[in-house]
Amino acid sequence: MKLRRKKAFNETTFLLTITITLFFAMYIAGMIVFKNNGFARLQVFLNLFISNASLIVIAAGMTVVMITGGIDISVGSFVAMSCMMLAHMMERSGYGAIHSVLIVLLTGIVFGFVQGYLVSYLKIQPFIVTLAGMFFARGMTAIISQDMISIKNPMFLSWATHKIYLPFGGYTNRKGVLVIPYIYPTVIIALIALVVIWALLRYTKFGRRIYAIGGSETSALLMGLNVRRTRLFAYILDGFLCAIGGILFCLNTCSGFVEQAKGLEMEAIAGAVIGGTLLTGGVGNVFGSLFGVLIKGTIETFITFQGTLSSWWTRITIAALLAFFIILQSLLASSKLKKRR
Amino acid sequence: AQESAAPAASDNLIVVGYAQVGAESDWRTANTQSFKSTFTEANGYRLIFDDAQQKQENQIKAIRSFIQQDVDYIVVAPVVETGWETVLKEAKDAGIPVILSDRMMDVSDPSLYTCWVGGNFIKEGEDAGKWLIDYLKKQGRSNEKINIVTLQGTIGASAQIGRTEGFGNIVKTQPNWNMLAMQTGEFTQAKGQEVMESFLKSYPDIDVVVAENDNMAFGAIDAIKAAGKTCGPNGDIIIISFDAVAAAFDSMIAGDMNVSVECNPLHGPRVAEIIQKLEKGETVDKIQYVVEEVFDTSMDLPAVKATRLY
Amino acid sequence: MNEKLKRITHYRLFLPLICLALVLLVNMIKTPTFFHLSIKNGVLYGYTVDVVNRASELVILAVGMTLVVASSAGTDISVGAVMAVAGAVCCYILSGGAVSVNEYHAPWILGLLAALVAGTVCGAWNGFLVSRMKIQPMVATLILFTAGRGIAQLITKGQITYIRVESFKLLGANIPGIPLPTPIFIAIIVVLITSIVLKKTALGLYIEAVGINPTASRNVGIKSKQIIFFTYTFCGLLAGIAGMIATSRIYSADANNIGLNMELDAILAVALGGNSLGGGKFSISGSVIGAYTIQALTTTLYAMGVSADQIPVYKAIVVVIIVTLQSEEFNRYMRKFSARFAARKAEVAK
Amino acid sequence: MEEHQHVVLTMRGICKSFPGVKALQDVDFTLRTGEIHALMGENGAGKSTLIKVLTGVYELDKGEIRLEGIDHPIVNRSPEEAQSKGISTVYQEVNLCPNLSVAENIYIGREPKKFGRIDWKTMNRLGAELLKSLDIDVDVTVPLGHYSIALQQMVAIARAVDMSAKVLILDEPTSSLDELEVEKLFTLMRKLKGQGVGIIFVTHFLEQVYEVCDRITVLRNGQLVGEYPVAQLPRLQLVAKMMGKDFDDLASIKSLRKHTPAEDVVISTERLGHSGTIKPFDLQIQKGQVVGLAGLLGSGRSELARCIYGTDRPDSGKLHVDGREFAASHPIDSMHAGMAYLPEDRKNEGIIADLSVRENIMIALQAKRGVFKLLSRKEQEEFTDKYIDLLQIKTSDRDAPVKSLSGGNQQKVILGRWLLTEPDFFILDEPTRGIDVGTKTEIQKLVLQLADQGTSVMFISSEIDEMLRTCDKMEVLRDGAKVAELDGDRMSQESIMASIAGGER
Ligand SMILES: Nc1ncnc2c1ncn2[C@@H]1O[C@H](COP(=O)(O)OP(=O)(O)OP(=O)(O)O)[C@@H](O)[C@H]1O
Ligand SMILES: Nc1ncnc2c1ncn2[C@@H]1O[C@H](COP(=O)(O)OP(=O)(O)OP(=O)(O)O)[C@@H](O)[C@H]1O
Ligand SMILES: [Mg+2]
Ligand SMILES: [Mg+2]
Repeated sequence: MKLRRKKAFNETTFLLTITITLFFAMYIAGMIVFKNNGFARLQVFLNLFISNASLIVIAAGMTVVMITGGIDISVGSFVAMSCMMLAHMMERSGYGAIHSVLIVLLTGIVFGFVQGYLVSYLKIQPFIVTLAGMFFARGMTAIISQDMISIKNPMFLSWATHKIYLPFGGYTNRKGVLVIPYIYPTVIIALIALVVIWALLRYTKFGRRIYAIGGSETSALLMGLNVRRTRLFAYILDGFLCAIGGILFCLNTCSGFVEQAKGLEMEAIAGAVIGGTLLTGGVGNVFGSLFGVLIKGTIETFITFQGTLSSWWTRITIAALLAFFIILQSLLASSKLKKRR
Repeated sequence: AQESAAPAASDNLIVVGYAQVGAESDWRTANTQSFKSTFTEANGYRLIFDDAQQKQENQIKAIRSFIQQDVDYIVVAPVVETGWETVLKEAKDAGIPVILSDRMMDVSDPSLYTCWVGGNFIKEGEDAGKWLIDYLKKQGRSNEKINIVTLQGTIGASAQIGRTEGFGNIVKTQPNWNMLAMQTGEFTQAKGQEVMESFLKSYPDIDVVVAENDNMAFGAIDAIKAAGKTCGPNGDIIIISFDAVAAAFDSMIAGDMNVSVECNPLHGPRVAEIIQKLEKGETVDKIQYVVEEVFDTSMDLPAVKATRLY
Repeated sequence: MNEKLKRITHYRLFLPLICLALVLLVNMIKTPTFFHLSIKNGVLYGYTVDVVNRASELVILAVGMTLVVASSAGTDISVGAVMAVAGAVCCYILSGGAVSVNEYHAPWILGLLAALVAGTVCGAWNGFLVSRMKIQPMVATLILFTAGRGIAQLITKGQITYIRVESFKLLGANIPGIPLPTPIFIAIIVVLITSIVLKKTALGLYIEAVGINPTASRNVGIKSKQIIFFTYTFCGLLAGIAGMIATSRIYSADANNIGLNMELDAILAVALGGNSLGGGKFSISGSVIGAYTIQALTTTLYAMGVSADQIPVYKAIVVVIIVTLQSEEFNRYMRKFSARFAARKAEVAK
Repeated sequence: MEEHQHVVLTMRGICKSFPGVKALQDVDFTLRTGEIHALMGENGAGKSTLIKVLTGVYELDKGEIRLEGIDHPIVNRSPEEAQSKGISTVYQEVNLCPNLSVAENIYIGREPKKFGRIDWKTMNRLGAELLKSLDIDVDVTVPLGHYSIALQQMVAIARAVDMSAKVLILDEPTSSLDELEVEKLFTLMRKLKGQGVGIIFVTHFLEQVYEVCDRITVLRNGQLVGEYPVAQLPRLQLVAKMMGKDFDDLASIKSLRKHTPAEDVVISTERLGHSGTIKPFDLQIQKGQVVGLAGLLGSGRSELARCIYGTDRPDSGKLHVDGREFAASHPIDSMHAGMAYLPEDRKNEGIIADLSVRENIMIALQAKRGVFKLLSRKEQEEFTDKYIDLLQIKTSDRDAPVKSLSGGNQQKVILGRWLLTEPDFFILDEPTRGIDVGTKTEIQKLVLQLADQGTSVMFISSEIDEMLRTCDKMEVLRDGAKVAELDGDRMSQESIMASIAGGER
């Protein structure tokens, strides 16, 4: 039969294109507006990655669970718990850096397993499970220690402060010091994790099942996919990524305390959504989330470069830019969809 | 690196990047205001202000951004004491001196920052304790058993740690003082009230409430009144508080609060002084306390309040 | 007898009620004074009064949140921030912009109305984004979640604005001569009015229909977008009311702390009440019970002297236990398990 | 032939009950290799339930299932397990993932791999080839949700067929297909049969049963009526067995019509169009007239209906209702103008799954009355009972959630919903899809009754017979444009087919 088909295009790719285009538009706008303040320097761009390395990994994990139609709001607290564990183990309990890191990774897997079990096998709503997870991890952080612990473990610090210099883009600042662009190992780890997750989602059965159950859980079940196990693994993967994220976060801040990483979950969710992931599941891409995070980072960089905003204006401006972006994205998407109809 | 400081930018202003915690309290707002009114173009400065919304990550980002913006000095009021190694090293590598305000930083290498300006929380706590000794002596209750409860600040905050420790130092010297309970009221009035309500039900005879900031004290006062008790100089319960913001003076004048130990937020001028010295190439003291007083109801409070800026 | 028991256990609110009872039972054992009531200054006084009193804002928010969840299968995470905005607007009007006043600069009712309008406007903005712009609820409300406290601070210029007038405290404390705190009554009134409206009109049905299947609802003539818009606006209004209570309790606008983290508790209350966060069928009474359960838990932990920043751990454990007990899947496992157990026992008996 | 057929699947004493309903009681079923076995029964007889018990979607309460080559009774705990044992299924409602590409939907769970990773190229190529062999030419890389239900149904079939199982189950696969596609499906089924696959086939089209099936098992009210070779069970008897009573033949329906339509035009369109789907269209419907829309899949029949009703907004032309120009901004406007619309996509646009039967029935009338005039509980129950009775809706309770009803009964609920609003103009898009013969006749009668009472009806169906029986006038569509308007004697199977096929007329 001859079939008339609605114009071939794919929401995911489309939203991703919007996001990437808007990101570059925004960044270039920043270079023009703040051209006298050094916004165009390579290091400013690299700082986006340095400061957001952990968020990139966490947003990737968030993307995975969001594709299944779930959500994980425990990530911020979990990061705090990871940092506290690292700090406490290395500074108070005499563990080595490597052991501590491995234990945190394991904890991430266990944490993901428990949350995943509750979500997939007991069918409790993800929001509630991870809300409990959020409370639990934050409270546990306080139970481990109510102090602020600085990490002074030499090995850990050497990881944290090991600059990897780039061979180009250096400049001399006003103090006459030659500043050479650099990144930290955290950035490389984050990017590797991102690529691995991307490949996992695209090229493995597990990855495709995640999309399938997000698209329609009943259908996936009736098509003979093991929905529960897939979802469980998605949360385990998320837990593992959160642990990596926690470690990267700790490499950036080198300390543990109760209030750490508050609200990180919202940043991760915002990053994923701006990157074109649907909270309803089935649609999403980790690279989208990467750009979502970078967009948020760029907005924040604008604010620091602006440099005169008071606290309230900072919040309002961030929200306004966020609103602008979300609404623009929604308008573009819906006008495109209309054309399709 | 300070000698090599290049002459200021074309407009000859000294560029200062200030990474503030947020605007979580009146104290903080007064502190910000102090910086904004000191580092004006008229005074020869350009201030780049960044508000971290109470998040350390944001402050780290801000410091990195200051480095890229080629500021002459970085001033940080750290959200927390820990975790600054990496980014301070970046500032040092770029040759930019860092001045700390309000809270300390816990770093392995003290040369990472130039100096620190702030109040002495432990001393504040001790001052409060000493005030109580005097006050009880005046009332002739020195040998009575005194039951105390403490509304702590947000656990882990420097102010909470310092004030708890300072007051604790005095408690240890007074065998007749009995610390019934300590619970955090998270520096807010509402939580202070809620926790105080709970204290009042569990402990029928409380003599002294130590609230680690004024807001929690206000909440505690409300809870006490609601429970049918009285507080203040003429009441059943003695209220000791910290910060001495304007509202605390109102409360003392109204006879609800006994004492408030000042925590001076006006760090701006002090930091400006330091920067001037550094510009001239002089060395500065590593630790610089700001002056702090104790205000209680025995003073002419309306007159004192009129002279205060916050 | 057995039939009757079954009927009771199948009653929708059975589990939420059991949970509340359990929390209270723990109290009875752990803190014997928990149920003591006494009269002080003509006012009822005791832990239980505190629970009911302190839960008022949460109850009010939970009502609005229930409707939002039911109609849009999404949550409004901005309610806490909206409370702060409402409080700030009110205090700004009443103080005329000063930091602390001892008398009103404008009639009290004007401040109240302004606060409610502010809440409603915020809700309408969320509703607009969700219903018209088709933005996912959590993301749409993320905007006000981020901006709300900023707006509130902008209004109060970053300072805590005090209204030191006795009558201002009435909304959050006791009206002289009435033995219970005012918030309790406000919460009851909100719950009653909402339930009556939902019962006496088709609104409840519409909300459920839209939450379950917006396309089909549209086809049968329900204006899905309007309904969703309405629930968000109403949720905003209720957040405004809750904000007024919270403000009145501390007779000041504290932009940073009013309603802090309340959104999470409100969502939790909805879920503990046995409502699905996936939209559709809902029960207001369930959410209300959920809200009281959460507050009872918090007060209990305070009474037991648990440190505030460790409280979340216990809260998490209790929440997980409660939702697990409520989960159908879990009950299925249990039934299967007990059937197998019975079978084995029968075998052994043979 | 019978001799070298052996049994591939037996089900013995199968019981399954849901709260309030005994969906299956002691049902036996036997499937042999290389046979097409029809599973017949009225709506709610338990056909889908039997299948779902077999494939592990539902847990069975009692009974025994045996599969060839396994020497102990099997229990499938999940569709995954059933699939791994060689049972592949197309379920009643299209059950695929709309967000995945067409090719993925076919291959998910068994993707072709290369170097341990999914080989997209091969998958897309295989998918395209497979669909090509069914004569379907689509872009397999596009998300499935972009295609019509019919196409989705074909993809689901392709998926099940391609898994080349021992047992293939097709639960009403033909309900949304047109005749050409049904033919293609049958060719395919015969081929598989030749390869020795046992096929279970559920349908409400009796002709189809007699065309392809070898054996029939009849269920009634969850109980087994019997198993018969097709040759020994003539049509009328089959229907009698399904319904448990004798059945008056379909052919006589048209004679029920008493009145001819009045002259006054109720609905007329003037070059009504919607870019991309329907070209400017002129149509007139008189009071009490039944107008049929004929055409192939995707010819734009549903689109036209949607434009008239106002779920989609036409972007050119005019619509007149009772002579006055009318533009609906929301379906509620159309409802106030006296329209009613039964959509073709029951699952997504019709039922409100979690609401009860009662609420689903009363909701349209309620919406018409407005939010403040709530129907009293008593009225609601009266109305509900009336339509449960009138349409013989099988439900345990008027307050049972509508999602617990069988597919056909859900359709009746929606029908009842609209009848309750007493419309002047009723748009029925595939109203008989998934409905058993008995009820089908009832619905056809109902349509004629409505017309007699002065209601105008727009009737869309893939079954030309059915339309011939009920319609006064037929509009034939092709590619969104009207190619013929037939009435009276010019209306016949041949003339319609000819118009659809595109002969010059
Ligand atoms: N999940 C369920 N919960 C409760 N009752 C159910 C459920 N599924 C089916 N039923 C009931 O079981 C009976 C048999 O339904 P089933 O879907 O098997 O019918 P069917 O023969 O496939 O009908 P149709 O031809 O309409 O598809 C019906 O009365 C239906 O209401
Ligand atoms: N095979 C197809 N491929 C892509 N899009 C299609 C296909 N068939 C229909 N559509 C689209 O689906 C929508 C519905 O078509 P429509 O339902 O009006 O046709 P129809 O004649 O009613 O067919 P059906 O018998 O499937 O109901 C239209 O937007 C049409 O463009
Ligand atoms: Mg069926
Ligand atoms: Mg159609």
